[in-house]
Amino acid sequence: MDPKIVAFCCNWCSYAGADLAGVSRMQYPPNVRIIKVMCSGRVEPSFILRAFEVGIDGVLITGCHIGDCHYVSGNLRAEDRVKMAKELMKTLGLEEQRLRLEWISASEGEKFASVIKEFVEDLKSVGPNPLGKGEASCP
Amino acid sequence: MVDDVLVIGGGVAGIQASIDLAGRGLKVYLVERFPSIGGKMAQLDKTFPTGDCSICILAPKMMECFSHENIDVLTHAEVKGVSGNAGDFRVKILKKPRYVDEEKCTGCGDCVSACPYINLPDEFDMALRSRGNIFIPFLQAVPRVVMVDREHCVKCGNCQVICDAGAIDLYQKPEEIEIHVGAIIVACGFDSFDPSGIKEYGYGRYKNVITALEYERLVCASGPTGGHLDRPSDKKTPNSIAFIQCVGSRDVNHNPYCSSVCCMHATKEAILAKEHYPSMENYIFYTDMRAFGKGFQEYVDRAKNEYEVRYIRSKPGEITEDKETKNPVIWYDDTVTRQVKRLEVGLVVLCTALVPSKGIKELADVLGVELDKNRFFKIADPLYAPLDSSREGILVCGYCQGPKDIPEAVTQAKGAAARAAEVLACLGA
Amino acid sequence: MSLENIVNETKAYYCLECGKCTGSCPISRVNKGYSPRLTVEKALLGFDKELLADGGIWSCMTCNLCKDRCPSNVDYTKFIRYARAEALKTGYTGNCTHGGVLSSLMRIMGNPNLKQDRLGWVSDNLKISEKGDILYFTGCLPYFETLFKDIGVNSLDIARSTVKILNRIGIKPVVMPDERCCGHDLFWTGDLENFEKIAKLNVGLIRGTGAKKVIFSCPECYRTFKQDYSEYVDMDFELVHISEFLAEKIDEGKIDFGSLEEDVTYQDPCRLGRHLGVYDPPRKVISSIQGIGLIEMEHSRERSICCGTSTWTNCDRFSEQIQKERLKEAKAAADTLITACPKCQIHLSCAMKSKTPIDEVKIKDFSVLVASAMGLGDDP
Amino acid sequence: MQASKKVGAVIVVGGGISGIQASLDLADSGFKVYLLEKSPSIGGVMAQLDKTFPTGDCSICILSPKLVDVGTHPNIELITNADLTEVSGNAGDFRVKILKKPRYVDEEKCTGCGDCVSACPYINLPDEFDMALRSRGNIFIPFLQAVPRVVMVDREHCVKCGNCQVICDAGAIDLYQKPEEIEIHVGAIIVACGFDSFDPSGIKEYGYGRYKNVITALEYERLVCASGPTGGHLDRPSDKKTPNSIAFIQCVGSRDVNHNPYCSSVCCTYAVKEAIMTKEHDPAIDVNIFYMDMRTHGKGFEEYYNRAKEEYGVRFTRCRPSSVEEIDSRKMLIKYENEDGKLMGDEFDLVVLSVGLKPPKEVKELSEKLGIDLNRYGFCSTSEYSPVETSKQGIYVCGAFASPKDIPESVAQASGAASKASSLLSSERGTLVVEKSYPPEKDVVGEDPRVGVFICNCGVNIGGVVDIPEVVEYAKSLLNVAYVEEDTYTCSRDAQDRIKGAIEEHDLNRVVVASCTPRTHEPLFRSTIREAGLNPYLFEMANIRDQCSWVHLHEKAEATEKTKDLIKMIVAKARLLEPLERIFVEVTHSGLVIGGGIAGMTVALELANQGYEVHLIEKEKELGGNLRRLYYSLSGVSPREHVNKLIDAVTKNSKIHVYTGTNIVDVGGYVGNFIVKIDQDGDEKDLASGVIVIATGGVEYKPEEYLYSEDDRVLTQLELEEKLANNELNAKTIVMIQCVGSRNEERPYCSRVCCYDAIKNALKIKEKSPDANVYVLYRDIRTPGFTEDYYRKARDEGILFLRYDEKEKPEVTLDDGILKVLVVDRTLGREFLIKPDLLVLSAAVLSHPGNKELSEMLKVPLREDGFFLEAHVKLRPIDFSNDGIFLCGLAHSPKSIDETLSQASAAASRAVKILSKDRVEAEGAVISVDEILCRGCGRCEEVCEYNALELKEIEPGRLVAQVKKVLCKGCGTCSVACPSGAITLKHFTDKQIIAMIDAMAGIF
Repeated sequence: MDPKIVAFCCNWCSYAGADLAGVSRMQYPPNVRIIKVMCSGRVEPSFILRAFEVGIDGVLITGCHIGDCHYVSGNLRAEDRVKMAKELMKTLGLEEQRLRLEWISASEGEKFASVIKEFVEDLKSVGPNPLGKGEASCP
Repeated sequence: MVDDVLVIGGGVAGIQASIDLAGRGLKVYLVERFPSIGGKMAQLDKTFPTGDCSICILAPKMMECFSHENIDVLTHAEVKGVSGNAGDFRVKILKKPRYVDEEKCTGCGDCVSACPYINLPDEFDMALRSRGNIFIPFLQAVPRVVMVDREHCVKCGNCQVICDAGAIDLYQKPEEIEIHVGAIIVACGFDSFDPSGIKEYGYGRYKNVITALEYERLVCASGPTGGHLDRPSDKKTPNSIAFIQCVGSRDVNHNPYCSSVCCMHATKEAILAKEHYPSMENYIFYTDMRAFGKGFQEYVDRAKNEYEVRYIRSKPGEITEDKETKNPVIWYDDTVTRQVKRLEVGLVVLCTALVPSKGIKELADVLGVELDKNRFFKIADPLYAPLDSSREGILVCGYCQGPKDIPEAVTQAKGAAARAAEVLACLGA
Repeated sequence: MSLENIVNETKAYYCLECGKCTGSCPISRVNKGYSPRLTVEKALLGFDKELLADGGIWSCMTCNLCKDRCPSNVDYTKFIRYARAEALKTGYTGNCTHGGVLSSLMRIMGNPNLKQDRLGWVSDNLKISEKGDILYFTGCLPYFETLFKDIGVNSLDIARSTVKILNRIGIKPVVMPDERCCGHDLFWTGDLENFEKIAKLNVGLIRGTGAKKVIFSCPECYRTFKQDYSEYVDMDFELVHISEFLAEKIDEGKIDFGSLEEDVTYQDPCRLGRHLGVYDPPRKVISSIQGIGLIEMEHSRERSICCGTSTWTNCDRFSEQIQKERLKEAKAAADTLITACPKCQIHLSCAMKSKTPIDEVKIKDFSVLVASAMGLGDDP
Repeated sequence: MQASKKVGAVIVVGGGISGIQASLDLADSGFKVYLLEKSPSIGGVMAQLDKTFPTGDCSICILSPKLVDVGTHPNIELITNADLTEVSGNAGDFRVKILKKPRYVDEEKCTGCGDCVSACPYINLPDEFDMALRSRGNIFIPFLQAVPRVVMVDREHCVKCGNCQVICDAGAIDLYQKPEEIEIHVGAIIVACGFDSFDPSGIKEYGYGRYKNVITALEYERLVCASGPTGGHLDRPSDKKTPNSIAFIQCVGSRDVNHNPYCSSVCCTYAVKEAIMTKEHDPAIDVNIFYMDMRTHGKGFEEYYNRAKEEYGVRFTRCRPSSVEEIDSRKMLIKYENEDGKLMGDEFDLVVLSVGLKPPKEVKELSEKLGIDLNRYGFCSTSEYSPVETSKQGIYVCGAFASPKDIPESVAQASGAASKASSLLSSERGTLVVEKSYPPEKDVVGEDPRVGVFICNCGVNIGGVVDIPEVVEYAKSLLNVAYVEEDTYTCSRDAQDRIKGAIEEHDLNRVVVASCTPRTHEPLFRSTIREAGLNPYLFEMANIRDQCSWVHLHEKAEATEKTKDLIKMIVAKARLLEPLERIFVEVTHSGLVIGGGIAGMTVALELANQGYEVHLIEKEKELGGNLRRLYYSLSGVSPREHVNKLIDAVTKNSKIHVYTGTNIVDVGGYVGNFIVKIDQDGDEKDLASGVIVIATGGVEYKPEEYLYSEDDRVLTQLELEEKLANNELNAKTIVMIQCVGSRNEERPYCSRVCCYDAIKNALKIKEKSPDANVYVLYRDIRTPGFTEDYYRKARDEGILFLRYDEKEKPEVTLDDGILKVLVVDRTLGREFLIKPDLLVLSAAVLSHPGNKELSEMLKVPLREDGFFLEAHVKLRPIDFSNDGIFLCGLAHSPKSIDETLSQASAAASRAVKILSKDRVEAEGAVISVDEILCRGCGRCEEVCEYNALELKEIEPGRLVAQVKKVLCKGCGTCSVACPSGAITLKHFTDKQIIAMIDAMAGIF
């Protein structure tokens, strides 16, 4: 079963990078669904856990390079939160590679494509989300 | 078949029943646990709704009862056994030693002032003052005979020396006697519920939180403060009092029944407090204002309008204390304005429930009668035999068979007396 | 369960509207908009929709103050729990704190095919075993450590201290590698479906270790096992809180708690105190430490005030006011406050970070206090 | 002589970064702008750069938002692929004739989908944008992010095979399109036609054009650029292999009397940048820069140069290579004379020539048409004190066409020119601009969501991959979806009308468009649904082209499934969308300038000229600042005189309220509504202003080294100038030491003005006493641009320049009264002892000590060296991230007088952009704080970079976070930091995002 990936892309850099990959017709696997957020600093640890809870195999968070953040320090906050999320995942027994944080600028379309390809391969080797098709009942 | 009657409990009901029976020419034995008759009514300051001084209207009856030739008053005594059945009961009575010869003691009280150890809590005054090892139960005690608290008495002998009548005998022995009666009337009254179990109200932790009965003693002229409302913490007169109803009553965790008298009692005390101290602010926290007796509602209306007593429909959640002023602070949900409020007052009076007196279970077993689920005496039939217990020949009246106020208790006492006479008459025929 | 059944189940119809519950409720005292009495009133008069949509039902701390004091014995706490389950079905929830990461974690732990790796904190000098009579249930401590170390609370110290104490008295407790959250918050926010899964999972795991007695350091786990699991799964092992276990040991004379020169005061956790009636064992253990001064707060034992927030929902300005009030009361008693529940420690420590002037109180967990008094040191 | 009736419009010639910035400033200040660009797309040379220095930002990332702004601005009319033919009239009323060269494509119809480009069979023409490193077809898009995004036909080579016409559904291609002449009527002209880079083939010895592996710096940029011909792989032209050693040769065509004697100012720093990019790409590559003087004088450039040396290991060799030869067609041999005079020959795989800047080739006729003078180098002639004014009134200049400069200076000059034009035409402000009006908004609160889904085929781009009909059926099955429509081009004009119709007909209260990227098309669709009476925030886009069909061309089934998922996720979010009200803030129409030096006074005058009240605050007792101590300037006019002229203009101007001897006590409020509390010797006053401009200037460093305070024969340059002015100089031998206190550990920056002052004073000394011996001990002589002439003049006058190494500083000793200076001359490598009568130290320029306190009050950041930190080094040099506060002059960093003046008028222009409006609109999707849930823990305040959140004590002992919606930028970081969930970021709430995650996982 193909791994399913949800990607949180920041509007100013990585979302534009993804667009550029499209404009340049760089092909990458269709496993990813992109959710646009204004800044990587907007991604809550609960979004990451919710994704795994409902059976998604991989979470990708992309933001501007350090120092490039449109909101100055949003990406630094994202780093702290991903660090915490990884600690929780480690205790939960979820493989750490299921969560990735990448800095992708608006002109790095190719990097975006290669990150997706790499991530899909990683997830294939790690296997499907052990939590299976989540049946969480309440929001 | 014997015409004599045993009356257990020397409160107002017991006294009234004895007087009525004696009036009919019947021989009455009146057994009272406490060294004096008078019961709880003696401890009250005033009675509602008239506001008469309680002891004033009780003392004459006590004297009449004590001095009646047909009535043998056995104080400081307990019923130990009953055998036989209606018309022919054999009753064992244990007369516990007073260590004072009732005959000789004139009640002059010299011995009381001679006793050097004044550090025991005075039961009558709800431990608001202390008494010596030898003491008179209360001023108007009947019989007006002192009693020695042998347990704490160190036998220094001062009282013996002082007593001209030579009435004090520290080695007096208990005496068991047996009497033969045709009918028994039980009127052993009630006790006041101990609210320390309700931790949230802080009784026992905060000095200025007292029970209704303690309040009675405080404001009673013969009480520990000579009638001055001096609150326990700093002996000053508070400028506001809050009476809290249903403490332990209408509460399934304590006593599910309604004690019937507290609402009126609080209103009475509030009015009297206003009379004594015109600037006093009085609050009554109630759930339902139960002024159902004759003249009661008007009494409550007067309290509201003339005496500015403020009635708050709420049962407080918690009482804390202001550390400096020691003023109790009441946290309550005013169910009319639907707001949680805080009220600081000088004194809090907990109108506690009135519960069956201690030892009622043992007495019931001795008498072979049953108790109801609230541990009052079970009555045979509320409509047709409201005064008969579950055993023929034994009658119950007053608070010990269910909550009621004084007029009802007296009415039932007279009823019980008549019923006893009727029983004897039927058996006799 | 419709609101009508809830009223019957909890005997809410006995309510005399005397107001004693609202008068006692710490939330109502600060939050004018919340009143247990009016909530029951709405249920009685059939305002179902309005009640289920009212966010207030998620502010209740389920601390049992009102339930214990209600003259008509209305079980308001159970009433709230049922109301929340019903509200959840119609799509209403409370305001989840921390972005809802906690409830997400718990639901994940309800998933049978999860394989956790949660024993990272067990260093070499902590002796635990796979099988055995005595089992120590650690609940969510590893996750709390990750989430709350930034406010200076190391929840795993509780686990380490507890194991050290047990080791000291010769016990190598079983600590399960894949133990799940006890599901307390799922139960109390009405997610019974996931709660049932977690209950069965946990009991199955415990049975697998052959444990006869399960020791809890967290009162919420203790109460959940003791009172809420039985409806879903039966258990053939004893349940005991660490304070009770140590108190027994004092009677058997088996334990010496060393000494500690410090004045402390004790916060009764609602679940341990009012819910389970365990007041004395913790006090007994604490006061058996030589040199320690245990001073009671104004509100303690049955009158103890809750730490302000429950089930990670509606942690708002009112909870903060309650917490600050509680810290002031603790400060008046002593400089150190002993908590016996990881959540009390977290919530009160967080309140201390408030920007408004606050009473500085050292907050220390019960097991950590005992371990340090016994000189078991704080090396991990 | 002013024209009778002024016109409230301006034409900007040249669509590079300067032209773009000038157009945006003017269009936002109430003027109609015509932006004329000769090539098919605006963007200029900056669009061709990969990265920019000194931050290493990706150039197109920071440029394309500005391109989109210009492309969608209602008051800017873009005229591309057109030339200016004739200009008549004068200041305030010009008539300009323009020849629109044919594109052979109808700009209205073309959607830039690019189908025609792939259909054209002839792909063999050199792509100009990619410096001919790749080839393009006859029909092409200039570059990926081109604005306007319209194709162009290279009619010359086109064989009219018709493939493109067939494929183009929009029918936009018209191969017989005719050129068209139009005439426009404007009040002012701004010339920003940029520069051409020097063609090095003329320098035969470097072999450009002969050897494949000798390329220019701009070609190198395209090579390393990710969207370039090699996709960012550094493949050298000859064998497409990655070189493992590269040489950069500086001053190719600059500082060379045979080509261009001036210094092109930017090549040193861009060489360092390209070296760093290479090292970041692959640290193993050996990079060597051959230079004469490392002129990294701009803000942050010296630290950038040091990092290249120390961190990246770039090698720097001081010499000018004599020749470049290719040996056995693999290696390039560079011959040069090293410092010790030995002839060296190093081999490299690639040689990059740092070519200089020269005026554009057609500038000759352009200047004649405009009637403006050029200077001797063919650049536009300007003066030191009016850097943006040309010789003709009403025509202004900015950018590299005025003089070679880098991007931040060009941007500043562009705003400066805009400000001059705005002053000229301030009476006509707002006359020709159009303000879009919309119908009243429908109230949708409480209604059940009724979502309209519009799915785009984008011609073949989406439809060719995704099975659109299947997706349409699927969309219809989704909960709350009331209407689904499929279009070939949802972004086309007619599709907008269909959307508005559908909203009416089906009473839709949410709209979802599944098409391309919201980054370019969201504003368009939002204004469409606003025209149908829907709040613009009830709209979301699903990116099913750039992030789906285009990237899964060969996986049609998966792409279709993915499209369904993406639409399902966006509909899940749409259900929870709420209407957001747009926040407007009233503007106080007055400005406040801090600092009464030349910068502050210039800003004050420009604002006053445009009719605004100005409060000018000066700490000292009188105005003038540092320039009062400067008597001479190399361009002739004395700074002192110019400052005095400014002082009396300021004092006479009724609109300028001067407060001397005054300190700022406190600053409150926000953009449009600042309240500044000032203290004028004792009495405090509150001043209201819409904007604040910081012009606090700098101070001279009092040297601790070289016995400065121990001997009165040791002076600083300013003290020397004072002596020269009062003719008190009677010294025979004078030694000057450069870089005193600059470019060291403590102050790693270059103070920029000391080389200029040293040469000026040295020339003045020679003028007063020709036989004096003047020695200048220097590390690098930094006289960028045309000031290079004075450096040559100084050498001409016999002033001796000795270069010392940073590690072997000159030693100044005093034995029995004789001052001795011992220096090791790097060129000869020998010690040199001089006994000067006078020792002059070129002391550093320090930031003003008051900056620290001021920065705290204004809540704007400082760099460690105390100069202010602007919003963006490159494109927003005089702005801060907080709106309404601007910066100019030495407070920004050490700079020359003309740069200060450009920045000053630029600050004025940015200020007018706000002051010219009655209301300033703020971002709608901002945060809201639930005051019940907020516990006042302050964690949000800590993470907010814009001070949009502040803890307020609304009741005693109770703090609550309150948001100033105007300042909130909507990043949402605080809502994650908030533990109690009190903060919601509108339009990106937790519930909305969780709903998208659940939708993706098929939960509901």
